[in-house]
Amino acid sequence: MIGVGQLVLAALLVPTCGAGLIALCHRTPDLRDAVTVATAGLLLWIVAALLPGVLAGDRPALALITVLPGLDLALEVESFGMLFALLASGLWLVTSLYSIGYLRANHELRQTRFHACFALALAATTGLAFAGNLFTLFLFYELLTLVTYPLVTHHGGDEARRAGRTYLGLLMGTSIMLLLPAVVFIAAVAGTTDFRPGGILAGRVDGVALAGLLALCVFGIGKAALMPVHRWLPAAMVAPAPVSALLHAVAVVKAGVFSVVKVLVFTFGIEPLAAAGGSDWLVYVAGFTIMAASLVALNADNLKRRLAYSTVSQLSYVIMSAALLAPLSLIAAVLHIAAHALGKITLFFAAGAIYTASHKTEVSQLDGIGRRMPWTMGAFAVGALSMIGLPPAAGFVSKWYMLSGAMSGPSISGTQWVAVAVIVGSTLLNAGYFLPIIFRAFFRLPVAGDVPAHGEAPWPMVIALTTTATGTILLFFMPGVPLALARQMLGGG
Amino acid sequence: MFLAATVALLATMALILGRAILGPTVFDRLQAANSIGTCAMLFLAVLGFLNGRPEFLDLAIIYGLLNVIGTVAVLRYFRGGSLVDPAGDRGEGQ
Amino acid sequence: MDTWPGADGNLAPEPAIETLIIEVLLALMMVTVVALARTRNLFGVVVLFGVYSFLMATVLTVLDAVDVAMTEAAVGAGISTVLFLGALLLCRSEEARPVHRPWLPLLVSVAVGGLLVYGSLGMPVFSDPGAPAHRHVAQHYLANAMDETGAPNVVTAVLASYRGYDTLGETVVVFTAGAGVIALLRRRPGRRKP
Amino acid sequence: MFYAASAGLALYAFWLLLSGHFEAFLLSAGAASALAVAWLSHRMDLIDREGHPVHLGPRALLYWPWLLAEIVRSAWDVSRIIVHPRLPISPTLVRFRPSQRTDLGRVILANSITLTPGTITIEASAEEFLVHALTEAGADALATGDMDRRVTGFEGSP
Amino acid sequence: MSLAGHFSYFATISLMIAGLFIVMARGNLIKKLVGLGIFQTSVYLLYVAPGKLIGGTAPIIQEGFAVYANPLPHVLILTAIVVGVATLALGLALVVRIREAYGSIEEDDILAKDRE
Amino acid sequence: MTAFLDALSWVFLASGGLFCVIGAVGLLRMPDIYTRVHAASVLDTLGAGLILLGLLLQAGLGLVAAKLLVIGLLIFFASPTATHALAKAAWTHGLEPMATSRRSRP
Amino acid sequence: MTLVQQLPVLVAVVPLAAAPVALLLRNRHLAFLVVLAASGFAFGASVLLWQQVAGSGPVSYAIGSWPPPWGIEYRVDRLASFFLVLVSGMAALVLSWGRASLEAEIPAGQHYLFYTLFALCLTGLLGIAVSGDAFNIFVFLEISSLSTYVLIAMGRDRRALAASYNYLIMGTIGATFIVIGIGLLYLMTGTLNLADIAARMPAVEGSRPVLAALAFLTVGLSLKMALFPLHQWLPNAYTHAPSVVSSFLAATATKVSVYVLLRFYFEVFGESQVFDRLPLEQVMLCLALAGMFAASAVAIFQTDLKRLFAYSSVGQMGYIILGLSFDSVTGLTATIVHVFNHAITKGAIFMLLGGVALSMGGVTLPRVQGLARVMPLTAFGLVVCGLSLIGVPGTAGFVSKWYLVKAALEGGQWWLVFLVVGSSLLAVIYVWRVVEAAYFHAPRADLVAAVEAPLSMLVPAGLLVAGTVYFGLETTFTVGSAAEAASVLLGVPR
Amino acid sequence: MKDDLVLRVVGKLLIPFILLFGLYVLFHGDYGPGGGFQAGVILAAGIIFYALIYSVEEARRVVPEPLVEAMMAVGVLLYVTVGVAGQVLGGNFLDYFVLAADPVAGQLRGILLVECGVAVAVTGVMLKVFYMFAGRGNLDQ
Ligand code: NA
Ligand code: NA
Repeated sequence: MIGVGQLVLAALLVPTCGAGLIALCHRTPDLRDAVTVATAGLLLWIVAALLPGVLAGDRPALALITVLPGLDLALEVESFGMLFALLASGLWLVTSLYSIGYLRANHELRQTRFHACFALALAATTGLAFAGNLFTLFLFYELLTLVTYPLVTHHGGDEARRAGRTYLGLLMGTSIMLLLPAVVFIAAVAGTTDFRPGGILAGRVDGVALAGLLALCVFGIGKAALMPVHRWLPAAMVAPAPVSALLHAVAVVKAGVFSVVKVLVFTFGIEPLAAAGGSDWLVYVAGFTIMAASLVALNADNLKRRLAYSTVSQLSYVIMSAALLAPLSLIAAVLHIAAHALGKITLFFAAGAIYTASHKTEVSQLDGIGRRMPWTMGAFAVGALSMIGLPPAAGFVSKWYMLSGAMSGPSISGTQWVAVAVIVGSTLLNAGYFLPIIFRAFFRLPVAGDVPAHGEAPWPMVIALTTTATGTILLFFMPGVPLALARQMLGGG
Repeated sequence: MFLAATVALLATMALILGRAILGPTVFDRLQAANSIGTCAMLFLAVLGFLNGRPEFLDLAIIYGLLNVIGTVAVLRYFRGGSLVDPAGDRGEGQ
Repeated sequence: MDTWPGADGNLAPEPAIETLIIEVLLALMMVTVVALARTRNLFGVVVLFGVYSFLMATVLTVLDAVDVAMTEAAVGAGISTVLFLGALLLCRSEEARPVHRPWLPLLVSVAVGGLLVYGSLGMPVFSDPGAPAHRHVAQHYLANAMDETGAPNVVTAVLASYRGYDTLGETVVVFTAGAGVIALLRRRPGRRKP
Repeated sequence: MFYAASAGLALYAFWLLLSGHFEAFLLSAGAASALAVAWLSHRMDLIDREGHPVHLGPRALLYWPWLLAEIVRSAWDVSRIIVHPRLPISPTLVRFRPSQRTDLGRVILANSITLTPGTITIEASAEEFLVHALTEAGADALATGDMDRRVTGFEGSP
Repeated sequence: MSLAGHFSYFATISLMIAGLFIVMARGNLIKKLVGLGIFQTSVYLLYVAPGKLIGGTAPIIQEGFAVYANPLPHVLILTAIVVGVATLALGLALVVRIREAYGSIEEDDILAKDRE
Repeated sequence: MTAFLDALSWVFLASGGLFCVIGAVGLLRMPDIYTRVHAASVLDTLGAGLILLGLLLQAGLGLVAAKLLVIGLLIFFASPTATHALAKAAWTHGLEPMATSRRSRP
Repeated sequence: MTLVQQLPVLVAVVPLAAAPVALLLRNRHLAFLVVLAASGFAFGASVLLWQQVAGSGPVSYAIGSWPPPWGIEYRVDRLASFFLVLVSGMAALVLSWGRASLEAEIPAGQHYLFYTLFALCLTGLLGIAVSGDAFNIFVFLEISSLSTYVLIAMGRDRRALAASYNYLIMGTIGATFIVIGIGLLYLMTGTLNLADIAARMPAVEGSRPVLAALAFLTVGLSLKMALFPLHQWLPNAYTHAPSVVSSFLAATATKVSVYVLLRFYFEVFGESQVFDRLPLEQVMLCLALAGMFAASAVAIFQTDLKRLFAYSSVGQMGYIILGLSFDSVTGLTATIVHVFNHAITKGAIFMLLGGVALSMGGVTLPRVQGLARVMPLTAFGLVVCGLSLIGVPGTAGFVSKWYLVKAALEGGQWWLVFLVVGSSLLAVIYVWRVVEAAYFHAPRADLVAAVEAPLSMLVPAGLLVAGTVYFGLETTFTVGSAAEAASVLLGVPR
Repeated sequence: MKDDLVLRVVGKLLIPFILLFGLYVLFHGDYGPGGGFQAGVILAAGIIFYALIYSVEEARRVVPEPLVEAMMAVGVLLYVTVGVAGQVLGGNFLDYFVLAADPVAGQLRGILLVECGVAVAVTGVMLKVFYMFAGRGNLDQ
């Protein structure tokens, strides 16, 4: 029988080997695509197989190598990582379906490289989700940056390469300049980088040093796109839609916020941090990011750009509520990761479908498109609702927890009031930049004769986006599993 | 008693060095070098007596040999080019 | 040789003369070097370099380093001259007029000199028999080399036996130069860049 | 063969002259060295009447003292010129045809001229000698051909 | 610690400065090697001079002498001389090759040609 | 006898040194390469010869005397050869002597 | 005397003897075999010595049976055996790798000379590592230097000649400085045996000549190790030398100078004299940082890859010296480990570049575009080594940098962590330029048909690349030896 | 300068003595200044003198290049052999004590052999270097 430890390892190896297989099958596209889907399915199965145990309180762990004393490559599956892995692997299956349709419909070049890198990105994400310590997390974090670079620059050409350099430069630059020293400091101070409930820095670092260290981590994790290290995200929008969908709704950006929350909870520890007030500043920074990014999104005409800035602001929701450190707001953070993932991937899928079907990229071009692509725009509407935080979409649940968290506690501090104000204000802004799209799509007439008639995008894409839209709604009604995992994270800690 | 010769030879070397520096042609320098070699050889011989160690005479012989070999070598290799040092302005050759 | 030199006062009658000779010769060498630096005809330079070597060898003789003097004469005035000439035959024999103001080299070389001056100010006075260099290993060689190796020339004894391995290394250095020059100058048919 | 043998002997004599250590090893090393050098010199074609002029031996005793006297006299003359405030020189080039029958003889003449201060041989060949004299007097002395005749006598038969 | 007592050091140092200066300041490759040679030979004095004992004699053991110069620096410097001439031979061989390849032995010309 | 030899050798050494200096002065004073060579040969012959003679008197018969003889012979053979080679090279390189007159003997 | 007892001297003498034999043979195949065998022997001997030293402590060997300090002593301790293994191992690998590359770069008639000089270079480096005598170190340093000059000049381009000449001048100045330093030491202590000098050091500690000696040795060795700003000779030399030579030099030559510096600093002068009397800590820190940043920054703008990585070497030397400047066991460990790790990484890189040069006719960035397409294994190897240069965990480069920052933190210089990672960022940039050219460009039209280097080159290079990863994960040998050696050097019991 | 009468004849006279002097310096290194290296240089200088006077070609005929190249190697190998002989005979590398029954005699033997090795190598190298430079130029034209 396969032990749980091997299962964890398999979660890493399956997409890695899948990437190899995909590369080997580059001459037979059908087989290659089949391998892609099979790998995704297998990964999901493996991750799902881990779920019951984790829900039951198991913490499957696997020590790989001790690089140096105090620095090991180790994997450990805890509830938060479980949730993230589940999310990523589940959505990968959907996305692989979608991207097969997208790539074929758009006659993209280098499809093999695309799928292989995609699989590798998933391997990195899974590794990041299951990282047993900060050091391992850092490794997979960097790996994720590297393997997604070819995806971002998929189109080739100077513009893509320039964007790719921004992507790589900002992500690697921040992680090396800031996160790596933080890892070093933490390892030096604590003698280990293990993720432990309650953190490892308690009693070792406090005051300004703690806040500073947190700043190193938070800004070092550039994937969380906190301003001012967010610029890579809009730049990366040169990537094909499936890339934006999976990576910039799920894998990469969520890896960022996942890492931030993970570090907050398991390295710094909520209680020491709260006691030192070390994360108050983060609430303000995240709040500012939410508002500023929303304002930019409001003014963006390019659909993907608008989505990108929306992502920037949504990520900061996660960070802001995590930084509040209240139990409810942490649950909100975890839930929002899931909710936003489902919602945003739907939106990106929709954007890709629109592009595939009509080659439209700007919001102003979308008049009446809902009539031609009802499924797509229906799903888009669901995603948008989730972003705004309206029922019956998952975003409502997380925002609800968010507000509750912000207003929880014996007395509401000024910081908390600011958070509340940001959530309320930004919700209005969210509505301000999403609702007009839906309005245009469904209630405006298309400008006559500007585009040849078109229907929906190819069926795999439509299936994919309806699936995620359904997921968004399902999560509203059945937030059980994520909620349980989030509670477990806190309960254990 | 060897002092006189020693001093005289040192003075000789100093004077010849003047020619070696003034040039102006390579041949002047070479002649000066050759003479300095001879002086050095004599000097070594005298020095041997001054110190009571005649081992120096072997050295003097070597000096003599190298002196002639060196001179012949320079002449053998000297090819065209400018005879007079370009920095010098006392050229009378050419 | 159980008494240490200097202790029994076996000094030649005119110790001041030796110092004087050394100083005059060194002064001549300094003059030669200055002339050499200013000479731009390279044949002249080579000739002056030969003069310099002869003077150096003479100084070394006065300093009682007869083996070194012999070698320096043979190498400096003999082989080096031939080598320089061999190279000059194949090159231009004249140095271009320097165009740069050599402040940095001047600064560096003076700094190096300054460092040495700094160092030498703490060194034992010239010809001090009590200096560490004269004791210990050197003293051992002078006292025992003759008995242990049978060679009256202590330099040879040390060179070929006590420190024979250095001399092997030295031979290998020469060999390296030989092999290197072959590698560099062996004619190769038709492979040269213009 | 005669010349080779005598060259070997001369070399060995040279060795003994230099060595001053008469131990078995050094004596035999000297012999071996002399032999080796003689052999190498033979290979180099150095050992013949020219390179190893033993046949001149006795007559050298006559020629050399005369040459020495010549040298001393002209050195004295040249020295006086050098220290003379006005430096009374009158450089002169002399060409003449040497009367020697062998190269060795001509070389002896050339070197004798050069060795004598005040005159230097610039070119020496069977046909013509070119001599630079410091003074006209020196040139005149040379022109008398005294040295030329003595060298020819010294040189003996070819 | 008299100045005269250190004259040999100072003279040595002057030679060294001059040698080093020629190496660094001169652009002619052969002249540089000459400078290098002077620089190296000046070191010989640095070693040998302190080994000298006034009134002493060369370190060849002989009846009637008791004061000998220090033989060890001589040994070391013999090696150094050999190293020096080996370096010179290689340096000159390089210069010859450079002259053939570049047509010049002036540093400036060579740099200019490399920049082409 | 030794006193006489000592005195004689001193005379030789001193006068040899004097001729060396004279030769050097000549080397400096003379106007062109050919005339300078003449001055140098004073040094090579009389200067060197006298000094070697003075030393020879000091050395007595033996190894040292033999070596002094070798040195003397070396100078005797090598010095004119080198001088001749030098003068000839200067001549072939076209260095004109400042000759006042030329003459030739048949 | 058993053979094993003779190993300390044989490890250097066997390659030494191989050189004249190779010259006598005048046949490139035989010469290759002889020199390869000698290198192999040296490697075997080094490993045996390493084991022996690790097991039963330092070995002393009196050459000529003259007891030190009268005679020359060979001394093998942890540090020496570590370097022996590194140098001889690299030599054997580079040699077996280099045959094919040599065929392309050096005319066949020169090959036996190449092997002769290579053996000499190896002899010099090994001799330095085992020698316990100050002047003997200089002699062997010169053997290696002189042979190196020629090896560099054997490059195809005429610029190899100019580079070699420059190196000759600067190297000789450096060597002369070293001689001056050794001479001053001798004048003050009367001995040349390192241990003996050390024993006599207390009597003259802090005196002016000793301090001057320290300065001269430092400058001389810095020249030889190409410490910024005395590195000018290195980029051209590495760029224009034949690939085999670049690989070997990059892996060994400058490293051995570091070794000598360590020996002198910690065994002869003593830590307190070096770091307490003089502000060498600060000087080295500044030079190290300047090198790390300036050289890496210059590397970014290079288009010739050999040159790029040569500048990178100068930058990496900064890390090596940085570790030294901490004057702590951890810092020294970092220095020694980085010497080793950087050696194998750079060795691998230059080997891979040699393969590229062979297949694609050059290693400029425009030329290697699309490298991953035509030479995927080579490109991958380059990426792995690049990661090691950056110091990415899982590669050897990480381990040494980790110890560096650890040493910085131990010394309370936490801000250095930022500088170390900051300079790594520069490494990221120049490595990335290579990766971008290799992976994200199409190959030039005329080079599409290029193929991987022959197996004889891929395997040794691959071994080193694997080593780069292996020593990033398994650190017992490197860190173990280095930490042991470092604590011995500093006199700290472990 | 082949055509120069004086040089040709005086060279004939001098060269054998130069060579012998070289060997003298080699064998008397124990007693006075000199030794293998100096001997090697003088021997080489003698032959170079020969080459300068007659011609490099002539010198190459007398002392052929392959021989010279072999001398370079043989000299070093001779040295190494003496060293290894010490090891084979039960001592350390370059241990001369074991080369003869009497340690001092062994030392003298070792020193002599080693000096010979040096002399051979140095002569070889100096000549080879000279040949290489001369071969590059056109000294004989
Ligand atoms: Na000797
Ligand atoms: Na005359």
